Amino acid sequence: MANRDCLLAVECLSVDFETRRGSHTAIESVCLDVHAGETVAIVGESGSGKSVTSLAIMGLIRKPGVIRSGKVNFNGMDLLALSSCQRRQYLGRDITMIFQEPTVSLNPSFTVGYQISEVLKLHLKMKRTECRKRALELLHEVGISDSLRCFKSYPHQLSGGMNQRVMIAMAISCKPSLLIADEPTTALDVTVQAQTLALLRQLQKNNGMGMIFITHDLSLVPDIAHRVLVMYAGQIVENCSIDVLFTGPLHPYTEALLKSLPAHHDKQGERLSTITGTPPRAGETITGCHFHGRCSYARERCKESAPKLIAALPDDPRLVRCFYPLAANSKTSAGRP
Amino acid sequence: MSNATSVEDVDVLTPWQENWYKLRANKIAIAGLIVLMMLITSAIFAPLIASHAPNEQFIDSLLAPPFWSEGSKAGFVLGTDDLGRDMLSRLLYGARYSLFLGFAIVLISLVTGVAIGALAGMKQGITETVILRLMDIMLAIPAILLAIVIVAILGASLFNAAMAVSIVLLPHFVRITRAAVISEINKDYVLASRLDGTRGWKLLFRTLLPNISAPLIVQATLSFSNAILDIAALGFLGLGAQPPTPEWGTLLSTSREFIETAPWTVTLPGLAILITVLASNLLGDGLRDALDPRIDQ
Amino acid sequence: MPQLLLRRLLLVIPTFIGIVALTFFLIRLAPGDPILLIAGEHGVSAERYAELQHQLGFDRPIFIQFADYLWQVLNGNLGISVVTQTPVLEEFGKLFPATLELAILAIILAVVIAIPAGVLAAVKRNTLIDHSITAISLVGYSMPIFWWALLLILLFSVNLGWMPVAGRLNFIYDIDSVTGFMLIDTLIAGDREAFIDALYHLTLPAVVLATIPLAVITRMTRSSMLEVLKQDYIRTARAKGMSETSVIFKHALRNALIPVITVIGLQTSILMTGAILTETIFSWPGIGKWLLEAVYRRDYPVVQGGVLLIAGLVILVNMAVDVLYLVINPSLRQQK
Amino acid sequence: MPVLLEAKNISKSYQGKNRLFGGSLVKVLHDVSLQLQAGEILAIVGESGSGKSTLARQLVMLEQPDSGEILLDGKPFQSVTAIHRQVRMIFQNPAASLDPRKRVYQLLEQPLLNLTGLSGSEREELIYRTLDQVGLNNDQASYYPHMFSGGQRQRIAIARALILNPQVIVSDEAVSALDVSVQAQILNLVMDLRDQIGMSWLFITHDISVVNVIAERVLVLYAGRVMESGPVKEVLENPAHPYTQRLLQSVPGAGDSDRLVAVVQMIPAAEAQAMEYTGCAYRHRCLLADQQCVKSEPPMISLAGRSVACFRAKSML
Repeated sequence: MANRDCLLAVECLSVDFETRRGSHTAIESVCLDVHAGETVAIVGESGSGKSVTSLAIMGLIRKPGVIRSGKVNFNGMDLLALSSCQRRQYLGRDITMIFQEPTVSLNPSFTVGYQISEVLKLHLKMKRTECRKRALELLHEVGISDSLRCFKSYPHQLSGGMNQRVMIAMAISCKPSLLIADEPTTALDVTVQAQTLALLRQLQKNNGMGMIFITHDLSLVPDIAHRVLVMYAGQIVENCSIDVLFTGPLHPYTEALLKSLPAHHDKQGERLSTITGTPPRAGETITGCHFHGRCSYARERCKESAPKLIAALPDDPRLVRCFYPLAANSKTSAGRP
Repeated sequence: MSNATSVEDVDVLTPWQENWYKLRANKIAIAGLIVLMMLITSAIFAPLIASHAPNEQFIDSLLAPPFWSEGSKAGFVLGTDDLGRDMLSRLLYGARYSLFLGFAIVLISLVTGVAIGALAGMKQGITETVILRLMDIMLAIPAILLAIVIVAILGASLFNAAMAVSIVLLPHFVRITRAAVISEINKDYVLASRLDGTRGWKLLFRTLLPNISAPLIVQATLSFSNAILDIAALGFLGLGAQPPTPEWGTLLSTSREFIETAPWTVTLPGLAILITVLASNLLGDGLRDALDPRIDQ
Repeated sequence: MPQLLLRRLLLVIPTFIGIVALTFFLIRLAPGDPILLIAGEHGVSAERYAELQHQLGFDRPIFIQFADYLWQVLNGNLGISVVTQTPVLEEFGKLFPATLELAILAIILAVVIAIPAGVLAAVKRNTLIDHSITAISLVGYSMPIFWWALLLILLFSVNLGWMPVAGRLNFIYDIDSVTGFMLIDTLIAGDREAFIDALYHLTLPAVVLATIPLAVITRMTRSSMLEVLKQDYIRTARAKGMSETSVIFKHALRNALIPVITVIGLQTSILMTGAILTETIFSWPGIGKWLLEAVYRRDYPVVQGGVLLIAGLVILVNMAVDVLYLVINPSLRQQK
Repeated sequence: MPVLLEAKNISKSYQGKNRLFGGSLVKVLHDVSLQLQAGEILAIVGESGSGKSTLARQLVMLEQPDSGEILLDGKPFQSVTAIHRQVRMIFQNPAASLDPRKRVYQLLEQPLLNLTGLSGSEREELIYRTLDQVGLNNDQASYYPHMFSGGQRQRIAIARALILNPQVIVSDEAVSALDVSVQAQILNLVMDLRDQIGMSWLFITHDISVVNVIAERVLVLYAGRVMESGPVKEVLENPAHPYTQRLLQSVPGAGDSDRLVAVVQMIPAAEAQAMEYTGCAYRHRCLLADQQCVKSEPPMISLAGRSVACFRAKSML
C-alpha cells in the first residue's frame, strides 16, 4: 500500500481510547493515501471514527486517546516516529487543518488578523509588517472584500461562514501540500456551504494541494472529491473513485447510505430507504463484519469472521471490506440519473 | 422498526442512582462522606461515647495533657482544659453545635434562597431587579462583618449567630437559583413542558428544580462548610455561643491564653473544625464532579 | 463599550443607596432606644437626651431623617465616635493604611503563587503534582484562619521565636507616618533595620490573610484552565504547529484568566472578613480590629460608618474589576 | 382542501440586548402569512436568521405575535390550553427537548395529565399505543431519554406530539441533527403518519432536498419575510425568486462543478443584516438587484401557481 508517489500514506492506523471502564477501539487499521492535487473524502456517520483519523494524522490525539499502531508517511517520512517538536515544524505549514465549528475554533481573545499573522511569523519568520500585508492578501484570496476590516475583527464579530474563510486563509497561508478539512461546512447554512465548498475546490485546484475532506454528508462528496473512503464503526469499508461510487457501490453500507439520501430521491411522497438498527456503541465488541447486524445481505460467514479491505475484482482499483461485494455492474436504485 | 430495542439489556437507573454510582467511583469524595458520617454519628451519640459530661470539672486535673504527652492522665484521652474539663467530651458535644447548626443554617438559606431566586428568575422585570440589587448590597458587606453587625444588634448568642450566618449565605443561593432558572427556562425541554400544559409552580417544581439541583447541592455542601467556619469564627470572637457552651470556636477563644502552656487546648478544637470542613468540601468537590454533566465528555 | 461602562457605573448608585439605607436602618432595628444606643451604655440625662434627639433628627419623619443621613454621608460626615469623640471618617483614614498594606501584600502573595500553581496543576492534570496542589489548596480553603493564625504564632513566634507576635513595628523605632504604609514609611525614613522589622511584623498576618484567597484563586485557575484547554481553539493552535508553551501561556492562559480576574476581585470581601480576624489576633492596628472593638463597645456611629465605608470599598473594587473584565474580554468589549 | 391553520400578517420584534438604554427593537418576522391545509405537509425553508423558529413559536402559542392573527379552523386562537392540545410542536434537538430527569412514560403522561381528563388506565393505554405508532416498544417506556439513540429520541418527541391526537404538528428542524440513515427513518415516519391518520404537518427545515421528498407545498423564508410560496412542484422545479434559485443551486450533489465556481463571490466582512435598509430584504445578496429593489419592497404577487415577492419574478421564469 505504501506508495512512493503518495503525498500522504497512512498505514494500518489504530487508535484506542482508554477510559476507566477499559479501552475501546476508535479506529482500526485505517489505511489511506492521498496524492498531490487529489481530494479524498472520508464519509461516515457520527462516531464512525472519521475525525479521530484526521486528528491522528496530525498527531493531535490526546489522552485518553492512544495511537496503538500504524504509520503516517508524509512525503516519505513517518510523522508518528518524529518527536512532537519535529512534527510541529510541519503542522500549520505543510499539513494544515480546518474544523467543523469555525467560530469556536478561533481564539476569542485575539483578532483574526493576529491569528493569521501568528502562523506566518511562526513558520515563515515574517516581520510584523510583512505578516500584515500577507494576511490581508490571504483574506482577499479567500473572498473577503473588506479584508482590512476583517483583519481587525474578533471572531465573535464575524459570521460562521466568514470565520470559516478566515480558518481557510490561515490554513493556506504557508502553501501547504496537504489540507485536512474536518466537516468544514456542517455548521454553516446551505448557501454558505456551497460557497465554502466552491472556495475550497478552487484553492485546491490553484495550489495543487492534496486534501482530505471529512464529512457525514455523502451528497457533498461529488462536489469536492476525487475519491471517497466510507467509514463504518472505526473501519474503512470502501475506497473508490467518485465516478464509480454513484453507479455501483460495492459495500452494502455505502449502498444503504446512498439510498437514504433525500437529494437522490425524486418522487414526492415515496419512502426513503433506511438502515435498520443503530451503529455499535463505543466499546461494544463485535465479532465478524462490523456491519453484519444491520446488513440486509448478511450471511452466516459475516457473523463469524471479519472481512479485510481488499480489491473487489482483480483488475479493479476499488477496495471493499466485504465477503460478498455487490457486483460492480449490478443496478442499484441509488444511481444518479 | 422491530430492532429499535437495542438498549434492552441496559439496567434502568434513575438519574440519582447514576449520580450515586459516579460519586461512588470518587474515592476521595467517599472518604469525605465517611468522615462526615462518623462525625454526625458521634455527635448524635455523644452522651454514650463521651466519658464525662461536657461541663464536668475535675479540679485535680487542670490542664492535663493528652495521652501522647508526658504527664497525661488516665481517663482524659485528649487532656483537660484550664477548668479541668475533659477535652474529648467537650469536643464530642461541640460537634453537635457545629454540625446541627451547619445543617440548620444551610436548610434555612437553601429554602429561602431558592424561593427568592426562583421568583427572580421566573418573574423578571422589576421584581428581579429589586431582588438582585438587594443581594448585591448583601454581598458588598463582607460576610463576617455582616454577621458581626447583625449579632451586635441582636445580641451575642448562638441562635442570633446562626440567624446571621443564614442571612449571609442567602445571596449565593438566590443568585445560583436565579442564574440556573434563567439559563434553563428557555431551553427546549422547558418549552416542551410548557407546551404540555405545565406552568407556574408545577413548572418550577416538576421541571426546573430537578434539573438545576446539581449546582444547588454543590452550593449547599460548600455553604455547610462555610456555615461551620463562620459560626466558629463568631464563637471565637465572642459573638456566638457563650462559654461554657462547648462550641468549637468558643473553645478556641477561651483557651487562647493557654496557647503556650497547654497548646492542645488550642490545636484540638481547631483540628476538629478543619477536619469537618475539609470532609464536607471533599464531598462537595466529589458531588460537583459527579453532577456536572460536562465532566463526562 | 462606553455605554456598558456607564451602565456599570449607574448600577453602583442604587447599590450604594441601598447600603446607606441598610446602615441607617440597622441602628433602628436594634432592640431598645436608638438614642440610648448611640449615646453609649453610660446613659444620659433627660436634657442631653432631648438634645441628642434633636441633634440626630429623631424627632423628624423617618424619610426626612434618611434623606438627611444620605446627605451627610455624601458630604463625608459619617458621625462621631461615641468613645473617642473623633469623626468616624478621620479614624478610618488613620487606620485604613495599615489594613490596606496588609491586604495588598496578602493579595500579591496569593496571586503570585496561585496562578502558576493553578496552571501547573491543570497542565499536569491527574499527576502527583496536580493532586498535591489540589490537596493543599483544598486544605487551605477549609482552614479556619483564626486557628491557622494561632498555629503559626505557636510555631514561629512562641516555639521558634523567629517572628514577632503582634503589632506593626517594634516600639524602639520611631518612624514618621507619611503614607501610612509602614514598609514605605521606613524606607522614606531610610531606616533599614526598621524596614526589616516592619517586614517581619507583616509576614505572619499577610500569610494568614493570603491563605483563603490563595486557595480560591488556585482552584479557580486550575478549573478555568482545564475548561479552556478543552476548547476548539486550543486544538487549532496546536494544529498551527505552535509549541506547547505558546499554546498554554498565550492561547490558553489569556482566556483562562478572564474568570480568574473576577474571582480575584471577589477576594476583596474575603480579605475584609479575614482582616477582622487576622487584625484581632495579631493586634494589628487596622480597621478590622477597630470595627470589632466598636462592636464590643457598642460604638454605633463607628459600626455604622465603618460598615458603610467597607461596603463602599468592596463595591468600588468590584466595579473596577468589572471594568477590567470589559477591557480584557474582547467579546464583551466590542458589543454594539 | 379546507384550510386548517392560517397565519395572517404575523409580525414579531424582540428587544435588543441593551435593556437599560432601551436597546433597539429587532424585527424578526415581517407580515408573514401562511395557510396549512388539512392532511398536508407544508415545508418552511429558511437559513439561520430567517425567523423560522420564531414563526414556529408564534404558531404554537409559546409567544404572542406583535400583530397579525392566527386562525385554527377559521377561528382565532382562544385559550392557550386548547391551542396546546390542538397544535403540537417538535423541536430540533431531541436530546435537549426531552427532560433528562423524566422517564419516557412520565414524558408522555405529562400532556395527558395537564391537558386532558383521562383516567390512569386510559392514559396508560394511550401511551403504549402511541409508542407503538412511532416504532418504540412498551418496555422502553420506563427508560430515560439519554438511554436512546438520536433517532429513537426524536421518535419519543414525535410520540409526545402525537399523543393528544392534535390537528397540527409543527416541527422545527426535526431531522437536521440526525445522521442521514436515521433522518430517512424519521422522514418516512412523518409521511406514514400523514398518510395513515391524515396528520397536518408544518415542517420547518433548512434542507431543500428534504422538502422535495415529503412536502406538498413550500414556503421560502428570508430575513423574516416570505420570498416565495406555492406547490413544491412549481416552486422547486421552476423557482421565480432569485433566493429560491440560490437555495436550489446550493444543494450539494448536483455535481456541476462550473456552477460551484460561479457561486464563489466576494463577501463583505460586515454583514448587512444589522444595517437599516429599505427595499427588498434580499437585495444585498441578489445578483439581479437594481434601483427598483433598493427603493421599494417588492409586493407579494401571484404568478404561475405560486406567490412570490420579487420585481424580477416574471423574467426568472
